[in-house]
Amino acid sequence: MSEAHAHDLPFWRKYVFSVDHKVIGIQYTITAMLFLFLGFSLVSIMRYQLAYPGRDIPVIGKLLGGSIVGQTETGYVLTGDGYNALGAMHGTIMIFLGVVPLAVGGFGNFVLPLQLGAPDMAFPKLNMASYWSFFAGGVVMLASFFVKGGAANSGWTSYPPLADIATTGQTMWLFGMVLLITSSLLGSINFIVTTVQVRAKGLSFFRFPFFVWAQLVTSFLLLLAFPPLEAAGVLQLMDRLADTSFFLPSGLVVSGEVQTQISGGGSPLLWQHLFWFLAHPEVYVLILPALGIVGEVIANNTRKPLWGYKSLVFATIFLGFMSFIVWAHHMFMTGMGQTLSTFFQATTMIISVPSVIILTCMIISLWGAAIRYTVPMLFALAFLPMFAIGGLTGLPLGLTTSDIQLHDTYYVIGHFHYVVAPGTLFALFAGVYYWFPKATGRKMSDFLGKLHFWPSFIFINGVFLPMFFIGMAGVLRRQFDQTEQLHGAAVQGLTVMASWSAWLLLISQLPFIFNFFWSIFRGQKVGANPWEATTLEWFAPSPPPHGNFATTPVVYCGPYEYSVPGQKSDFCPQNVALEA
Amino acid sequence: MASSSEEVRKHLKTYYIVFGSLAVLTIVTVTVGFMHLPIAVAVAVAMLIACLKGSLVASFFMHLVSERGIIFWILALCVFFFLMLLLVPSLTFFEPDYSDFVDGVSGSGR
Amino acid sequence: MLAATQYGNYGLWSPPMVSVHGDGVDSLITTLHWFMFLLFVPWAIFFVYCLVRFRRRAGHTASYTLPKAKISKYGEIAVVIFEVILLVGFSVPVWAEYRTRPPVREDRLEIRMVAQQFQWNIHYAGPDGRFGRTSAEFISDVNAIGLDESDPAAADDVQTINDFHLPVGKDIYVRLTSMDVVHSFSIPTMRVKQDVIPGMEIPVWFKIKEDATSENLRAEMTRAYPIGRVRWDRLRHHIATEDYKDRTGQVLLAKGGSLGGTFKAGAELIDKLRQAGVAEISMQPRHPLELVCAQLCGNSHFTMKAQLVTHTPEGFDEWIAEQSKEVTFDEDF
Amino acid sequence: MSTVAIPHDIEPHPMTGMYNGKFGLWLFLASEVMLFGALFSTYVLLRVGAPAGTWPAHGSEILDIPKATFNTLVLIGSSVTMVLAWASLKMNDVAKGRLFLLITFLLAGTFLVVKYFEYRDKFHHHEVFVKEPVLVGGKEYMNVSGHLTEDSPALTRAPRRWAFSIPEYVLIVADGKYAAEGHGESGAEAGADHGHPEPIRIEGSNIHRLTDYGPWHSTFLATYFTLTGLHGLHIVGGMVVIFYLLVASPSMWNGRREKLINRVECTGLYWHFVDLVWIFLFPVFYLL
Repeated sequence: MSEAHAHDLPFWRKYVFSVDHKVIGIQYTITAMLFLFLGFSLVSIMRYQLAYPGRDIPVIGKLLGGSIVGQTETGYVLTGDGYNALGAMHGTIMIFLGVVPLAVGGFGNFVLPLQLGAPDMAFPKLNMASYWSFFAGGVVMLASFFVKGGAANSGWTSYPPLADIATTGQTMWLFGMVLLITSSLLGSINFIVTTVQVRAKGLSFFRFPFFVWAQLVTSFLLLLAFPPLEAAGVLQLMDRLADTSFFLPSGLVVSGEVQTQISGGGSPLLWQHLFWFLAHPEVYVLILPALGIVGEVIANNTRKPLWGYKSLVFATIFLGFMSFIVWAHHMFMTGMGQTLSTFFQATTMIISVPSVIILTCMIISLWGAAIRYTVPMLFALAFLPMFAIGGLTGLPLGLTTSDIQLHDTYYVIGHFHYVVAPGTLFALFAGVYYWFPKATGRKMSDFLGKLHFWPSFIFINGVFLPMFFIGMAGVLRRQFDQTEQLHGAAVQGLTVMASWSAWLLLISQLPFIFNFFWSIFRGQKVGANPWEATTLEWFAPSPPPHGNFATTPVVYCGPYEYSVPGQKSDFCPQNVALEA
Repeated sequence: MASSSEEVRKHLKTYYIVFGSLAVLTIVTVTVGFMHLPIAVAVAVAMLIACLKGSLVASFFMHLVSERGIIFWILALCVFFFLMLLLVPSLTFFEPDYSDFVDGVSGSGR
Repeated sequence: MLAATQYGNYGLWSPPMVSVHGDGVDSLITTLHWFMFLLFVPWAIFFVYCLVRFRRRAGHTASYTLPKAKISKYGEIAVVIFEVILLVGFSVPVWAEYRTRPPVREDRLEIRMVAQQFQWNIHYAGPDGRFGRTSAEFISDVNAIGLDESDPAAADDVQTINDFHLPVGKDIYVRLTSMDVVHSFSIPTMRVKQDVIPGMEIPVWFKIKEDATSENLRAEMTRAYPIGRVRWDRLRHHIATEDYKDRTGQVLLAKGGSLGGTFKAGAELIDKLRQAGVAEISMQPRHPLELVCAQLCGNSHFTMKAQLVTHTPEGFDEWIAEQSKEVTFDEDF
Repeated sequence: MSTVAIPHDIEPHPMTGMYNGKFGLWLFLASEVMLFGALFSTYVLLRVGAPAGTWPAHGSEILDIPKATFNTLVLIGSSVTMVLAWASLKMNDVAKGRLFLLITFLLAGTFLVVKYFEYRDKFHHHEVFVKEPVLVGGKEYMNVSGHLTEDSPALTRAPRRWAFSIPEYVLIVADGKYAAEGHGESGAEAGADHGHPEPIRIEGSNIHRLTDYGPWHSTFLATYFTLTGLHGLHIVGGMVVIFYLLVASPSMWNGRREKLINRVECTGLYWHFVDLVWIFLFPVFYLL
């Protein structure tokens, strides 16, 4: 109720089991960033095997040991299962424990109620439960590395029957996923109710900042797409723990043994449908909040309204809806007939249209601007071409005919990494730099920010650009050693280049890590609105107290009233009526 | 939404009627179930009765009749996605006709 | 001798292409990439132009309103039209050919392919064109597909492991099944990919271009590699086309020999060749075509490949006849 | 409790006509629709794609319809008592409201007890799949289902598997239920002329597979156990909440009454949904 009351809380209630959306948002942000770093570290080890197959992993090889790294005559080398486990867990950690918790759990929790002028989330306790469910899911996933047989190693897609017969790590993966899904459901219910019911007076739907729209659509995706995966997870758990045969057909022969003790009669394709029913919307769960952040940062730093705000909103809603009916384009190679393949090719082409509209609106917003090259703006601007490359390279994968050659090759890896790594991750960095002053009252160092941006920008392209060529050459993903195959050996040089870029990219994150912690304590102190922004979050004190706003804000105008002619400053806050 | 206690009192009778209808429909569906109708008819009748019962529960017990549109739209979205989830996999399962082999011998046919 | 570029070589862009329908796949991929290039480059130029022209500087302010930009609408419509063309004009017809119009029974060579962790079991019907019965109860180390020897149709059947022989210029129809997990039948050089799903039998069909026999391809892919750029990783599946000797006349790398089985052995050999003053070595792939698995199927997934040998139709018949004369279960593999 | 006053925590929002909790609960139910929807899809796809003879033609071949019909009525009854509990509270009658909540709780308990007996029966019912046909009532079958007599050797489950390790022999009293196609005989007919109380001896060497009617028996039972089990967990969850309301209602009644009424209403919404799921589960598994 009162501020004083909140300050009376013991430490563990205030910062650990907190119900304050800002604390939860920061908890999410920090946990998710740790997971992102872990996910990146995992892939750095994989990249050594890819670049120098079968050779001794220097320095850390000996430390890893266990089920991931085995000792051979050439030294400490990744095992096949270890490689697959790293691959599966890299995907899982990056998506479910890194990007989504950061984009939705972190930024959504911290920024959304502030932008809505709300004192907190609609259900603060559910919000806390959501974070701790996520945390528990993360712990289960991490613990799976230490069980017999190592972590899940059937790919992040966990296709049965392989996943049905995999080691214990897969069971833990499934339990972890159930926890993460629960967390997402709690979070998304909270976001939707907060957005619709707890917004400030005067903040009608078309006065929402674009970020709010992005989070709202994302929440609906999480709410409706995750349950089928939960169902699939339960079914796979039953297969693994109760010997059912949901995904196992009759007459399986595993390692030369006829499986007579299972009933059979299931279908491996069933899993793929249930899985991709989630996993395609999940792509938009990864990208929409990023678009939201980029929209905010661009509007703020171009000092003009976003061009085509309504088109942006409708395109986002349409994108969200369409994302539910394109999923089978991940399954073109399962032997699909003409009708279905045409349907899914068509929906896939249709879904590219709103993406094009969004990108067009963003780039036309630059026209007539007065661009401030702040660090968040650099990341947001870099996002645009990277996202464009990611989007364009989706085209050949969305058409069955070209997909025949490119399906499951590095081209796919390049494509979706361009969307989520230089795409979403750059947007998330923009968000961290942009809202850091709101969370701490201090700005992150500009110099270190630029030192972070430029090498990251160069090396991230160094990692993923070669992948299009590697994929074009036909090299398949999830290959422990691509030189085992003739076409893989031919482009091994590019793989080496990608690996070195990845390691340099890892080093390029050091300025950020230093900057982040240094700026919490030593960063330049700034006021409530250092970016001269218009949206409501900037009119709460920095950092905002429990309950956020000193007086409940009332909204008078749209979200991006920058450089309005005839006004005395170049920005008109939402909670201040425009001068006549 | 019924708010005052008088309005609620008027609803009490509805609740008992709905309860009675649900019980009767349950008996009907069981009886029909034992008549061994052709499978298509049996499915149609059973699903029809189930939908009827379901809408009674949703409309009156869950007061959906007196809610605003927003819930309908969200539920309609769910129903649409559910139908997609039902229809699309069945098409991938059954559309391709591969009965074109030289001889019907196969190690593990479906 | 064939023209050097007829089927292409392994390198930076698409791998060699030897199937008939593959031309359609490749032309779509090429067209798409031109389309992407044409979209991206003007977009990028506009982007960079904006970044420079509309930077914040003294005397420049942002404009609140913007004249209605029709260009975006035109751009979007153009994208849509182009996508429709790609879909209807390129993708759907090729896919129809690839997926829904199997070659007629009489003219095609039918082959059964039974995938298992981590090998391809290939079952040929033999000269009589009829497959013998298979059943799980007969599965053994030497009979991976479980062929019933008592079935008369099985008498001339041929089964091989990871040794895939095909005739050129003939419709090939492969019936795919899997014994354990999901695999994927992928021949990158033929633009063929099809998941192999346990519990289902899925066919895939294609035709190899005339002349694309292993022999011709091997000749076409022969290259001279300057010794300084020879890496074992790159050329581990290649063989030398002539003898390379050191100064004493001892053969370091014999014709038909490879650089060795491991990175270490390869590096040593390359070193010796360099010291012996060999300037370049002429090499060709041992098996120019491969069948690989494109769906993660376990810890040795990457080793699941079959050498693909293409014969002239006559050569193929000879090969089949010879194989079926031997004991039914080929002990070589 | 450190709480900030959240708008529309109790009074409805003018746009949606709902307070936060109710809106949130409806959203939760929407996700539940997708969860059970996916599982229903699974049922339909597995059933339509089932290899011949692996799916019972009619649920009654395996499942116990009288028990389930009774349970359906119990659950419908609990739904009406739930809505009456809310109505009583609305009419300021807290004693009656609590009474109805208590009845709802007890009915839910009844449902679970009946369900327990249904499940238990399945685990005491076996099926033997044989390599060479066996004679049952003069006809040859490739599988025999029924109850093992006490003279049969004790069964053990192989390590980490739910399947039984195959014993020396089994003595089974065939009940004809769900005998899938044998040599020229359809299972449904076999069910009609059961009544062979003589136990049949089947040697271990002839046994291909021996199983009870647990989830591992067939995809039909797998879907049955998964869906009814998940539904049962929802019942348990509902019971926990109702129990909490029963215990806490007097103090909440003395505090903010709307809060209690809202909570009962939300619990009711959830409870009716659980009822609604059962309304579909019942015909799908038992009657088709």
